[in-house]
Amino acid sequence: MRAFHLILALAALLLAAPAARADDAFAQALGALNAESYADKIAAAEALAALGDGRAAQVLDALADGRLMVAADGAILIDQGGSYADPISGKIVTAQAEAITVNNRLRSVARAAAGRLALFSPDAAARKAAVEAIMNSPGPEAADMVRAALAKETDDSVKAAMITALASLDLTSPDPARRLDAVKQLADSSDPSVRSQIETLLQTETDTSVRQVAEKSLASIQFRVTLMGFVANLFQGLSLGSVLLLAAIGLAVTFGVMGVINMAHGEMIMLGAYTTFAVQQLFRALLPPDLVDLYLVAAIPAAFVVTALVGMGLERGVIRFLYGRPLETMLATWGISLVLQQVVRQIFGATNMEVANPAWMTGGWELAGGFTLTYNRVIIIFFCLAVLGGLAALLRWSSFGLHMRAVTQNRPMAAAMGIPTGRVDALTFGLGSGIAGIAGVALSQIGNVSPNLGQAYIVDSFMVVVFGGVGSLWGTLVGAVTLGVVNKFLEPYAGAMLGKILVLVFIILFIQKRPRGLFALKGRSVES
Amino acid sequence: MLMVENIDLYYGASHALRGVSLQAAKGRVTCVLGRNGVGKTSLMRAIMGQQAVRSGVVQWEGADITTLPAYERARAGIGFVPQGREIFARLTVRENLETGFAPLKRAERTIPAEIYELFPVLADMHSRRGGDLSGGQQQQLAIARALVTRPRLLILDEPTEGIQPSIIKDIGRVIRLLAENKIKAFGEMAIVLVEQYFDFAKELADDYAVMDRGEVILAGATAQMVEADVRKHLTV
Amino acid sequence: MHAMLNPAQRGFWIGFMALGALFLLVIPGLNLLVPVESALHVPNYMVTLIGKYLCYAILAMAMNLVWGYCGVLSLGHGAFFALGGYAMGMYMMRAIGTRGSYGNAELPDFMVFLNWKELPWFWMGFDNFAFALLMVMVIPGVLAFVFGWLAFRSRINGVYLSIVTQAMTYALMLAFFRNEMGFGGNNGLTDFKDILGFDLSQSSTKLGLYWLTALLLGATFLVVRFIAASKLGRVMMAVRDAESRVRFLGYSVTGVKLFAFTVSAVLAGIAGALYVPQVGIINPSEFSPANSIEIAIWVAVGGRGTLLGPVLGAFAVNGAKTWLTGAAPELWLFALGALFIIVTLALPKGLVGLWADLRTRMAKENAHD
Amino acid sequence: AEDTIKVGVLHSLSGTMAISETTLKDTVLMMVDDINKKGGLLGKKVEAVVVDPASNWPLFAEKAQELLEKEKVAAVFGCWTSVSRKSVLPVFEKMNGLLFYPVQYEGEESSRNVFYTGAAPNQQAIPAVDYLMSKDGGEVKRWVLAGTDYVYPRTTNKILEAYLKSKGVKAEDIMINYTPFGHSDWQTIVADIKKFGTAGKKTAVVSTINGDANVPFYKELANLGVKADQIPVVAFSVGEEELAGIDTKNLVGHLAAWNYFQSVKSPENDAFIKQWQTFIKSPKRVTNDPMEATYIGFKMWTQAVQQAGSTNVDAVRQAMYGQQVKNLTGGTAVMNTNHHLSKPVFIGEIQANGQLQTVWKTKDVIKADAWSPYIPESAKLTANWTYPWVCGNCTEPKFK
Amino acid sequence: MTDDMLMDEPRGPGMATPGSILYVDSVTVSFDGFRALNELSLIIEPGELRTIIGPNGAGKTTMMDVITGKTRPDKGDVLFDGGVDLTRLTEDQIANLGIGRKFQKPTVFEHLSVFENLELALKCQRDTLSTLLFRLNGEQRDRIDQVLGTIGLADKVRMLAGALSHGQKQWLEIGMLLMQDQRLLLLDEPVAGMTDAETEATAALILELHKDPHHSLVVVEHDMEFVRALGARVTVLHEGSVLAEGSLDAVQANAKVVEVYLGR
Ligand SMILES: Nc1ncnc2c1ncn2[C@@H]1O[C@H](COP(=O)(O)OP(=O)(O)OP(=O)(O)O)[C@@H](O)[C@H]1O
Ligand SMILES: Nc1ncnc2c1ncn2[C@@H]1O[C@H](COP(=O)(O)OP(=O)(O)OP(=O)(O)O)[C@@H](O)[C@H]1O
Ligand SMILES: NC(N)=O
Ligand SMILES: [Mg+2]
Ligand SMILES: [Mg+2]
Repeated sequence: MRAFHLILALAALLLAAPAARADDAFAQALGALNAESYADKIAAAEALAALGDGRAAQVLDALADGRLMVAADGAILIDQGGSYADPISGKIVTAQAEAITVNNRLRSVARAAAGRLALFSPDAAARKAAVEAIMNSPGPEAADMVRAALAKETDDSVKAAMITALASLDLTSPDPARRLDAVKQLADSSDPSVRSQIETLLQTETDTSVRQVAEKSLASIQFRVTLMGFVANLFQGLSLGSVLLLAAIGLAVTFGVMGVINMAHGEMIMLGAYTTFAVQQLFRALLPPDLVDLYLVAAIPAAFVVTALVGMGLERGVIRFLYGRPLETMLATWGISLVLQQVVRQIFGATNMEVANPAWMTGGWELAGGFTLTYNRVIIIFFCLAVLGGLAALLRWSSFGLHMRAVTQNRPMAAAMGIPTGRVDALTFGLGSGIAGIAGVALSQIGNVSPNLGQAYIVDSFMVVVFGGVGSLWGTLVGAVTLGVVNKFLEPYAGAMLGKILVLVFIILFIQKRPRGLFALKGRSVES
Repeated sequence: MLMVENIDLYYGASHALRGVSLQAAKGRVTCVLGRNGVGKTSLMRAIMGQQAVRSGVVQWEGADITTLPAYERARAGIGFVPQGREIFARLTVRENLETGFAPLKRAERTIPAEIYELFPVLADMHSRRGGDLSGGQQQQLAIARALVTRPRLLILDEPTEGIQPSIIKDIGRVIRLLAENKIKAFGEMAIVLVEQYFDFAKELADDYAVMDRGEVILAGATAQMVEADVRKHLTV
Repeated sequence: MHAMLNPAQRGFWIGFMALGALFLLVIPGLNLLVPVESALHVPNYMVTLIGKYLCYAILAMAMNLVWGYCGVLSLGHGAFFALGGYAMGMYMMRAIGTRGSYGNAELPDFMVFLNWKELPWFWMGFDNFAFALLMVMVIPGVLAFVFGWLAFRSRINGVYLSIVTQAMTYALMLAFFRNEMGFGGNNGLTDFKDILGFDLSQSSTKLGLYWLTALLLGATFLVVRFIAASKLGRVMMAVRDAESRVRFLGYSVTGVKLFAFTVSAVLAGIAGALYVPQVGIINPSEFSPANSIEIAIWVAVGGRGTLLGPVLGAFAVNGAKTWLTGAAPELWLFALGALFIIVTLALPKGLVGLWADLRTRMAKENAHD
Repeated sequence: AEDTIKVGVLHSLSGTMAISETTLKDTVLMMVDDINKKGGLLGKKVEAVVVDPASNWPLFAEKAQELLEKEKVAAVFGCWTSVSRKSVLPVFEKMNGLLFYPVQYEGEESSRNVFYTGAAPNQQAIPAVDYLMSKDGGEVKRWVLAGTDYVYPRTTNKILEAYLKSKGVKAEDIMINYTPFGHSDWQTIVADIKKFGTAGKKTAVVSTINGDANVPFYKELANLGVKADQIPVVAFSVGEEELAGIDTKNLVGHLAAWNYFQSVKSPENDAFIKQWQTFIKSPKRVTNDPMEATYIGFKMWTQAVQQAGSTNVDAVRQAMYGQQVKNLTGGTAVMNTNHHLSKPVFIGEIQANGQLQTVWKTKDVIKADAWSPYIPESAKLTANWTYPWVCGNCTEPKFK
Repeated sequence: MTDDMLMDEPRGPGMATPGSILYVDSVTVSFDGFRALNELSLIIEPGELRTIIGPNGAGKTTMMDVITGKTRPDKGDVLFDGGVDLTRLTEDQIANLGIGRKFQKPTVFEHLSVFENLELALKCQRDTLSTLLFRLNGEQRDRIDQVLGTIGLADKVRMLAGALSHGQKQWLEIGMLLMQDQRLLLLDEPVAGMTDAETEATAALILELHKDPHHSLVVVEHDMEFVRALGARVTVLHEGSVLAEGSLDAVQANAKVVEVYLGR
């Protein structure tokens, strides 16, 4: 019945009720939002929504987002990112204001209420979101509301969402016919929440025809959900693989090409991540807020340059004296890694640094089956392929690439051919380090930025390069992706811990079969 | 003109070259002879800059190159065929040859067709890895690779080792032609050749030097060489 | 017998005896007999500390046997150490009996509060000291043998071997982390009370353990020396140089490596078993790859492929760590990192190399006089 | 020298735990600085002896022994992880030292040589679950217990499981998940949590995920769109310091339970925050619960020393019992004879600025249970050390 | 099939003399499609000295790789001493059967001394335990001294093999072969990099070995004077199979051999 009133009120609104009266009621309901207890705030939010005032939607949104403020004089204002708007007049005002505190319950009530109001919004996306909001906390009148909205709906995708929503609400209807309809409607869904609703229904359903259809629908939903689960696993595997790959590419140069067992590789990644942080802070300090997100783009060359320079310094200062003594290099680079960690601790402190995802890397596409394709992971997959492709091209086709390989295979002979070995060594190590730095930029987007960052990746990186076959970029790629996918397919069954153990056992056994990695070079050339 | 004057070279405490001097003029083949372990390779490495000398001077085209790093010497026109081939094992044959572009100007970066005429097998095996080649094929590749740099001084340390007789004959002919500046792709050249095979050396050499125990014992023009004296130093 | 010793060998035995006397007699003596106020007194914590270093020294010698002589860089040697430690820890855990928090005679505390009802089969027998002692050697030995047999037979070598051993220790670390495994998860085994009835909190017990460790270090030294000086030692070095060439001479490279690896693992297990009662805890972090890398670093710092080097390296690196973490807690990583860099750049043969260099230099100067 | 009183600071300054522990080292230094400015203790200066156990458990034991035996410190402030505490425990018991342990932990321990100033499970976990089951908390019916695989989460979850079942939650409505330390790829688990939350019952996550793993966990939550009003996550190991390393814009509303929040207004807290930011020379540095626990522990120790008139461990221990220190959040913390504190409990929601805002708090302080009543074996035990009882883990006090 | 016509002696699977020391039948080895050995067949009789020549890349070294177990053939049989199938054995097992090899590129243990290199090659029990307990006896020491004299490195016994010159390493490797005292000796270009005098000495050494019927020898060389000095039967390999076989004179007269190998 309340819903019916609500619809009436909405209709009244559409008929343009006298403005002054509406203002009064609105202001009163608004003021009540600044109550002491959450219970009172919730009541106030519901009352505000019940007014059917078009202005209520943005107030409730602001409330849910924590942007609803109360000024020193008690006026309720909406924070619009720096400036305040008076929700009653819509005017911009200047004031000292404090946010109205919200808790999760109030937040979801406000969001659902805003959703109900937005059901009739002119914006189709907003209507669709509204359906979702209502479904997240369906009140008793939800079905009536959605039905009313459906009658007016013109957009097909919103319509579909509403029909699904209605159907799932109808599942609990006392009328078997409605339930039957609902169950039929939902057969095409691939939403796991629908699946569990039908499962719940089946536990209590007594009507045999409904049961039958429900079971069939369940099977078809189950199939699609499983399929999407498989796709999701695959994507997650690729994504994990791309992270492993990114962490390992730089090592594929310093270790794979140069043969330097570079224990400081992880620290190069870390330096890249810290450079990202520094660039972000610089952007935050110097640029207007809407440009800050570009920091990530600027961080890529910055991180490359910083880590490449550090790498070149290390090569000239330490590593070059150790060519042909790989194990000593390991020892020295281990020392370097300790020093670099401590340097960063001294400069930035031991705690995690906050690196924010730019807006365009936050969130994801909600696909069917409860599977979300997150932007940051998709971007990282493409980014890592681009880096790998670039590196492969450089190695294969540039004369620098040729010199790099010649120098590392036979340094004295390369010199006798006129190749400046010192410079090439420094540049190669710089390149590998620089790529590690770029990886740091990407990894800062999904993990933490702390002095220990590098340690988290070093074991995995070596594992990937060796598993793929030292010296083979292609092997590094396939190795990383294989390990990522294997891991992600094991994890649902074995759990994260056992999954990881199994992957390691897999590597150990695999190497028995191919003692020089996945893409091992064969023939005499390997021995010499 | 290459002038090595009075160089001393040590491996740690062992004295491998003792006051060695050697000259090699353009247009001539200078042959270094000597038994195993007398220091021939050490001398070549000293000229190339792969091994530092303790004292003495190495001069090339009038400039003192004693302390120049090896790659600068390569850029100054010295080409090197080392003993033991020293092929870049995991580069393809083509890439091995292309490492010879390093000292060249961009416009000159081509592989002279004459190289493939001399060593046809290299053309067949262009994309095979250098390390996969047979010993003799690698030796051919090593010579070819040095020629790609268009050297003005060519150092050959036992270049015929492991090569089949027919190609040895060809190599001999080519060395002659190179010294006489008769191959179009290459300019005037001084050639230093280390060789164990006496007949081959005698046939090719304009000048010769015989080493024993880190010293040059005999040297001069081949025309004036007393074969018996030389042979005496080549037997145990 | 003595008449046959050449001067170099005599030098060795004199040094060996002198070191033995230092560790077995002088240090305990200074601890027990010299009054606490005296400057010469060796305090208890120092004895514990040196005892710990002695365990590390055994471990380093074990590592040196495979890496230094045989060229097999195992980055998983910490695993054998840890397994030996766990075996000993399990004995001491069982020896707690009803003295645990929950007073359960059968089950260790961590099993009680995770609701385990009975002792898992692999804990059986560990209440018997002799059995535990056997396991201290057998478990690492068998693991090394099986793992090594698989790896060496497949001709996994170089970095591939290193990484696979690292994967092994890493996998073991994760496995021991799992509480379901029944080894106390992250906390590992701790709260030990006594060993063979000797109260672990007594200084005399600590001194006894210290003494035993010193003795076993001496024994390890002799074992490694015997192997290194044998023809097998030379074959091992040949394997290090040119593995495939050795095969053409008719030696089984797999057999040689397997021998070194297994012996080394057993020695590492013994070191671990001596270590645990002295530090009072064993947990999965002993399996961490970083720990294993550190073992290699002790060896490299001391001098790879030398007899004394690993011992020196273990003492030097751990001594530096002890000192610096107290003296410069915020800067010590700089110092330690710099130490590693400097040793590799300036002392390619490790600390032992430095000593040898000094000796030859002195010999030369004497010759000039 | 004789005119100083030494205290040991045993927190990792390098290695994996440095992220958390460095702050506590600085807190102790600040407290020492403070007391020296006020004239010292018993007329002597207090001197902090800082060592770095480097996140390495055997090194913890070594350093503890060094502090007690070589430096002869009067008390030690230190440790974070339970395993580090376990590793130093025999040393403190043998040498009769005093350790102040400032971190929330799993309980099931009461050593007469340790004072535990962080929360026991009943001061953090149980209230948090109670809150989520309440109307305000969203009447949660379905639970994910996600933790790092080590003893604190295991024990906490075990207690919670027993507790939830006692409240009528069915086994199928509890999902338990453990991950390794430093776990970084949360895609599968967060997706599973989302799926678990689609059953039509209100679902919440109780996170005992520790340390480094939290940043990627929360990033994944944000990116997969797990919103606090749908599936709230309540964490016991995530405080202001951890949040400072995470972009919290998309995490608003997720929860944490502690005994202290920086955002709680009180004169003591204002002063403390100011003192901290001045000491650390950064107006942006946050404060957190283990810092308060360190603060309370240090204050109590100084009070006990003053009361005892000596730093003698036995005397100080006796004086510690019943010792009171004003909480930074109001009210008073009391040291009980089970070596644990009575403290208030707060539940807060994460804000966009990285602070935690109280949404619920206990009316009174809660007394810590060293031995949990929800574990059958443990429920029988008591912890009580008042002279002349000698009892830490016995079923009843042993009068002598 | 190979050019059977050029063969001056019939051969084939049926003709395997049970007593042959080495029996190579239709062995094919290919690398990425390139056939390094193509249906190669070859028989060495006990006590025989055989020289093998052929163009660079003909497959001579590959053949030795197959015999010594370094390379597994794609197909074909390699039988030793009348019956042992070598294609199933590892390098060390083959060496222990009595097959020794000198590599084309001298390979010695660079970080061991000349003496130790020879000691390792010494004929004795090779299993791990015996090696651990091995003690050099006087006789064996004498043998080492004798070989040291033969290879002219007596003054370099204590030197690390890595510090030897190229030719000295060749000699050391020959010395190691002598120490092993195997039944079948495979020598890949033993005189490369030697002076004429040394080449003569090596030829004499090989002939000396050949005198002992216990030894069978296969020698690969490009030095025709050396081949002539050996005076043995010559097999010419070309593109992975036998092109011709016979006395040196016969082979040198073969037009095809002249074309692909000797040159004009
Ligand atoms: N790296 C080295 N370390 C120490 N000594 C060396 C080294 N290389 C060569 N020698 C020594 O220097 C001497 C000269 O060696 P070199 O290689 O120059 O001789 P060679 O005349 O080229 O001999 P071959 O004809 O055998 O090639 C030899 O006695 C050798 O032992
Ligand atoms: N791994 C490989 N990949 C590709 N080709 C190979 C490989 N190994 C050998 N070959 C080729 O097989 C052929 C036979 O080589 P082999 O070394 O047996 O020749 P050879 O007769 O010993 O020659 P030489 O007289 O030059 O030593 C050569 O053409 C070589 O390039
Ligand atoms: N005690 C803890 N949080 O490890
Ligand atoms: Mg030479
Ligand atoms: Mg060959």
